[in-house]
Amino acid sequence: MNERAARQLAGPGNSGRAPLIDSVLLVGGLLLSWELASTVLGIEVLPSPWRTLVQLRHEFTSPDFGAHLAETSKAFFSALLLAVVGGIALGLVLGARRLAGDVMEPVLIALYSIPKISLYPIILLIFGLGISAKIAFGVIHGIIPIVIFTMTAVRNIRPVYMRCIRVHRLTPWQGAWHVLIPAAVPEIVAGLRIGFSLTLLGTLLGEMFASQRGIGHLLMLAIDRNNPPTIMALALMLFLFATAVSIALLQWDRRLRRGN
Amino acid sequence: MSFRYRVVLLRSLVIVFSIVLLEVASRLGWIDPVSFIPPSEMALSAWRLLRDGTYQSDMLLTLSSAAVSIMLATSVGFLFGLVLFKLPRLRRVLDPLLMSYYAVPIFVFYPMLIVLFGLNRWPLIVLGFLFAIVAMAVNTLNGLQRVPQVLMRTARMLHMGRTQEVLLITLPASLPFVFTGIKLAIVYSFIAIIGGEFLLSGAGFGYQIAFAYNNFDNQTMYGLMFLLLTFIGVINLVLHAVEQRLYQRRVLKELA
Amino acid sequence: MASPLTMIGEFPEIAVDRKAHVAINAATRVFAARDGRSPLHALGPVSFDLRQGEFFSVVGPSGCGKSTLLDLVAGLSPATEGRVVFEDKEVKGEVPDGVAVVFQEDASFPWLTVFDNAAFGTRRNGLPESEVRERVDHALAFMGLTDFAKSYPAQLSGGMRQRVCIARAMVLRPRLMLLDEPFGALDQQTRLLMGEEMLKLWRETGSTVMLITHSIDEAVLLSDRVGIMSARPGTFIDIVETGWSRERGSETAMDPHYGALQSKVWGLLRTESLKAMGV
Amino acid sequence: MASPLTMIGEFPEIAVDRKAHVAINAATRVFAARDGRSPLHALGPVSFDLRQGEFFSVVGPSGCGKSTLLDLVAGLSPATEGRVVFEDKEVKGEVPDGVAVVFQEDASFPWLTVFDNAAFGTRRNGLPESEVRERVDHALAFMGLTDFAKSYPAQLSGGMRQRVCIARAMVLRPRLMLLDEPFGALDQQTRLLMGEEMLKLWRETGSTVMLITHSIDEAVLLSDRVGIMSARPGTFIDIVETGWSRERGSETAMDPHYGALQSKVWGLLRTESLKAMGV
Amino acid sequence: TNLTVTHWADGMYGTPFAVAQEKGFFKEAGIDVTGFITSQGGGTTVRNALASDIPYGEVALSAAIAAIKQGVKLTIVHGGVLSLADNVWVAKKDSPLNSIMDLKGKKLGYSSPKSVTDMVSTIALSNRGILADVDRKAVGSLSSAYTALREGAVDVIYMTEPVLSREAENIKVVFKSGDEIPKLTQTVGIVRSDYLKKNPDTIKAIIEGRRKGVDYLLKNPEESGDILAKHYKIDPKIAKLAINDIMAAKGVYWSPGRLDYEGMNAMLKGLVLVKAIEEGPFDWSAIVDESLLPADQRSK
Ligand SMILES: Nc1ncnc2c1ncn2[C@@H]1O[C@H](COP(=O)(O)OP(=O)(O)OP(=O)(O)O)[C@@H](O)[C@H]1O
Ligand SMILES: Nc1ncnc2c1ncn2[C@@H]1O[C@H](COP(=O)(O)OP(=O)(O)OP(=O)(O)O)[C@@H](O)[C@H]1O
Ligand SMILES: O=[N+]([O-])[O-]
Ligand SMILES: [Mg+2]
Ligand SMILES: [Mg+2]
Repeated sequence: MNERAARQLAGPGNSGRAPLIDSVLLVGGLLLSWELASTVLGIEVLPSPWRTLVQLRHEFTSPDFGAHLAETSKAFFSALLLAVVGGIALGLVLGARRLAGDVMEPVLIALYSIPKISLYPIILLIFGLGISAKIAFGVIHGIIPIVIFTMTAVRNIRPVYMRCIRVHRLTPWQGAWHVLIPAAVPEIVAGLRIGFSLTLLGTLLGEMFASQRGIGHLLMLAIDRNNPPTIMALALMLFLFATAVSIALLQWDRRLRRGN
Repeated sequence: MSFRYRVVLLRSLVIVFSIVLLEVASRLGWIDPVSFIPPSEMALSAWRLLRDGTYQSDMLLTLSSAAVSIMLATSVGFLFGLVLFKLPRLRRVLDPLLMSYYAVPIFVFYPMLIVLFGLNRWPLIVLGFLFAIVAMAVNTLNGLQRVPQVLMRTARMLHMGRTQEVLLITLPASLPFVFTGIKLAIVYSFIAIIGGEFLLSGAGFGYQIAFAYNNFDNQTMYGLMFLLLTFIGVINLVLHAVEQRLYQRRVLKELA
Repeated sequence: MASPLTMIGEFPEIAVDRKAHVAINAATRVFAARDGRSPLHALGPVSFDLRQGEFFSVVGPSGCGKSTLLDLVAGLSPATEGRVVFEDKEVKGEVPDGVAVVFQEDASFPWLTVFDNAAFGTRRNGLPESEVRERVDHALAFMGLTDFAKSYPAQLSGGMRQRVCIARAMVLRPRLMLLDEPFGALDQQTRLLMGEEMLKLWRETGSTVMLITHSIDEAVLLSDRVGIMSARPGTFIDIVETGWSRERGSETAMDPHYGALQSKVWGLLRTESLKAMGV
Repeated sequence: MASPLTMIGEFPEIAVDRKAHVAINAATRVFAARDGRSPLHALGPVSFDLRQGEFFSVVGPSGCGKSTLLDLVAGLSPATEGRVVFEDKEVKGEVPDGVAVVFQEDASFPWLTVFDNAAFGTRRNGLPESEVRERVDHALAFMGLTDFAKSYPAQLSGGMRQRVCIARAMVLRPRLMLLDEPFGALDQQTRLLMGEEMLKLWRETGSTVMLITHSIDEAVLLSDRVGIMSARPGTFIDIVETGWSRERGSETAMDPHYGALQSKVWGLLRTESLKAMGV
Repeated sequence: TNLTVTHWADGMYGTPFAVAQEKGFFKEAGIDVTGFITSQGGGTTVRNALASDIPYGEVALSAAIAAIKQGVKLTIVHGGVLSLADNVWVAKKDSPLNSIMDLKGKKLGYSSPKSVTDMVSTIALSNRGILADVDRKAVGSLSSAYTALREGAVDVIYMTEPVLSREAENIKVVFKSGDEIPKLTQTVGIVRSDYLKKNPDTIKAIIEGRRKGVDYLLKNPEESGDILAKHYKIDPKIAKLAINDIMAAKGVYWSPGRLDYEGMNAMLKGLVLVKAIEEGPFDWSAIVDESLLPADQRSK
């Protein structure tokens, strides 16, 4: 039951490493279709990859871009820290307490499915208009998948490991450190993969609505001023960042699974 | 069995308790009454909005857009999942992208979608579609990967044709997972469409919430939120029930 | 082509003395190279006959090509070289009529009741519903599943699910039954009991049975002949006649001849298993 | 308390003639009622001794309480009534020093290399690293795993992983080894080969071994004595002495006495298995 | 500290603030202003303002009225922008439309229902008696409105400075809101009431600084254009054009502080007209505090 809940939020199973040539082909293909689309739709509607890169460089060198980026980074990493620490802690508790887990699981799934942005006004009313509202918004987007995955990970720890702990007469701390945590980590990392993306999404959405600073705000300004090159440049930057992290987490995940 | 009832009972208690707590907290003024109104008043306001039918057209607009985008996302997403299943090489390279996909707020492409589709509901529908399709594809893929090879061999033993095989074996065998995809597609479509209305559009459920917020109209804002939450809650309940039925036959042993 | 082959491969002493129901002639199977791996010679060349109405078992080390052999006979995959003839027609590309297969893995359909599972094959054949019902009822009764006709597979134990798959095969009234370790997941005692059911079925239907198994007991106890395969690429090292009467059962295990046969088969297999394990 | 019990339960003929290493005295295990289910009497009363240095196997139908018995002896769960004494000390609440357990499920840790898996127990014990290394190297060599010391379990086959778990137990230098169907997942031939490894280990270390198994062959082939359990609540119906010499191996399967012993054990088990299956 | 100004960076309301900060008028008045914040949507800006360190803001009057109606305790302390000089209705360059009367049977795009553009277009068309003949559509923010215009979904849309000056080449002005509705107060200065009671001097300083900004701006439009361009990060030419356009229009745009009750009532009536608020009496005296204004700016 719980494994299913987790899988609903999860990506595809770990399907092994792609050969470099495939990745190159993919990137090439994507660039080519982007270029084509931009030619067909018109460069003022969809800027070409080159134009986007130029714009990205331009954005990077504009004087207060650094401040916006710093603001978003601060909000995002705080949110990520809270979502990860809080999510794992909550997941551990719900995983260890079977009844609590069974009670809360559908509630968590229901919360996950709410269009959270429509509740943003409440967040603003509670947290005010500063960075804390963005952080809170990032957290509520990212924490639920992390909770669910961690809970599942703990529940799926094979009972035989518990018996091993006793056979080797480990103290509870030794047991947790040497057996329980390593056993649960791969699942938790899978949760982090989606938790990461959604936390970033939440933070940016928070900035798009009612904020004066940050990448989300720049995006909203670009939308308001109908500025596709900036939109594409910032979107590309976010996508590259998220993909890089996603690949890194995927590698970590594979390492943890030891070629499983 | 009694365990399951206890769980359901406890869950209801948790939910009721949270609502009562909110009610008491706002009635006693623990939470700022200008920003937050008691749940009972939200319900009352929701009821009034429904009765007066002020927002009927907005709700219908949101619903119809979501319906279109869900249909598109489930059908195209299924095909996409099928393609990924048939092409493991493609699947391997796309793997990291399928996750990072959700990190970019797709709403930012709204202006371009307007140019592409014109100033109507289509840009929003496409937003819903784009947000939902990957979830659908991933779960379809997941389901197809889980169809045991032996069932396919059984089909050949029984001299079944291609169509029969898909209809009578592949589909029922992967249905619980494909259904999970449909469920997520529904949820994600709503998230994107309501989010898009909230941030960008001039009509619909999400827009009206943002508008009420902007106009300090807390009664309307919370009334609309209440309606939205109730609506999403009901959808969730229905989907959960359907899913339980689908899974039930397969997991009876675990539950017994 | 009728094939009363009288000589088989490397083992002239096991010449066929009854009508061949299936004739396998110098069949091999090589899996093509893929993903940078070199081609894999999985089976053969193998030549032997399944006699009309016999109970034939195949034992051999893991990965020696037993399932590959079954696939060839069933027409589920093509021979790379050589040929397979079933009832005078060459088997090629598809499963011939009159052949039923029970796989090692649980192949029951979880979304259908036990009854519908058993009826699945015939329903596709356009048999009248009354005939279907009659056959299914009989098969379920035979397999001791009558009380579970309306249950779903998830409500049954692993052994019972395999019985459902056997019932599904039985309903087809096959003239040749191919069984790939149908009881692989069960413990030894339960396996032997299930083996008795198989014997009952074989006696009742008179069909030819080829059973692939990992268990020497099972092979020795149930079969007319036991084929022992070498490590990959699998070929038959020997084919041992048991000489049991048709009315055998698990009591047969108490026959002293049983222990001797077992020892013999194990002796033949021992080196091959060691090879396959790479010890 | 030393317990040279001389009479055991219902079977006076299997009186202990050597020093008892473990003495189980009228032990029962009842699982408390839970979730509206009534209490479950899983085992006993069981009384028997494990003799110093013997190889003792337990066979019995599924669910008869074999694993429950092992848990009692290992101190992994408490006896509801009766008592278990290991080396003159009552076993209570925790696993005594000198006892190692190998479980039916794969209990290797996928995040550790084969070497670190094997070293796991001793590292926790604060043994000096050089001593650990020496013991682990020896255990891995013994189990034929030296080449895989740096591999991770996921890169090994199921049988090899169980060997890792056995190596992990071995490194502890236990005086009592408890094995719960360690080869449950393997096919019969591989099981027998693994059984030979067990025998080698047993001979080399001189420890007492209790092996739980589903396989009659395995039990008969490997043990000094085979205990046959009834359906739940499990008690010993009989304990059969095999009389093998210490230098036995899988060739023993060719001994005619082997077949006879097997038939005897199977005869004893048959009715119980039928009961347990509810057939 | 930061001050809140609605449409900072994309509207002209912020010009006096930019000038005052640049010229050090705020410092002279005794307050250290380091920057300005804003947000989309009038109500959000009001909330922004009320949540800041100095809960002051120059915000849309419509939003201030909505907030007051919801029981938010705030006080109006000065007038902001008093005319619609920055607000025009435009068509595509090659459009045949030349005046408001040409709109008969055409499509007009305003931002969203109950908004100021909704109200302005309703009043203007009603005054001309052609409201029923024009097909009005909500087209969202300026960028999507502009897209709608280019795609031909509507014939005329609203446009505000400084975008108007930037796009002057590509469009054609059909009519100016200021010509149709001479007096309409767009923005006012507000303060959270409890803060005002405790810190009247701070607010006085802000008003003082802003006033100097307005005075300087009117005297030095060229230099002010450069200052605005620097703060808004736009082309100085465009900023100067925008300021000149506004100064060329009739009436007072940037109030030095004075409140224009006629324009405020016009706003109130308009909001009732588009059903943004309920009909009913509205007592300005309860929510306006003129005591902080320089003596010459108070109403008689
Ligand atoms: N489709 C395939 N492509 C490539 N190699 C294959 C394929 N199917 C099987 N093999 C290989 O062919 C060999 C024989 O496989 P087969 O399944 O016939 O063995 P088996 O005797 O049935 O083994 P087991 O006793 O484990 O079921 C194995 O080495 C296997 O890995
Ligand atoms: N923790 C428990 N709580 C309640 N009942 C239990 C528990 N553990 C085991 N049982 C029950 O006790 C009985 C004996 O279980 P046990 O695992 O000892 O059987 P077994 O002989 O090892 O079976 P198998 O051969 O299948 O491993 C079974 O009916 C089982 O369901
Ligand atoms: O709730 N979301 O807007 O994703
Ligand atoms: Mg096989
Ligand atoms: Mg057990």
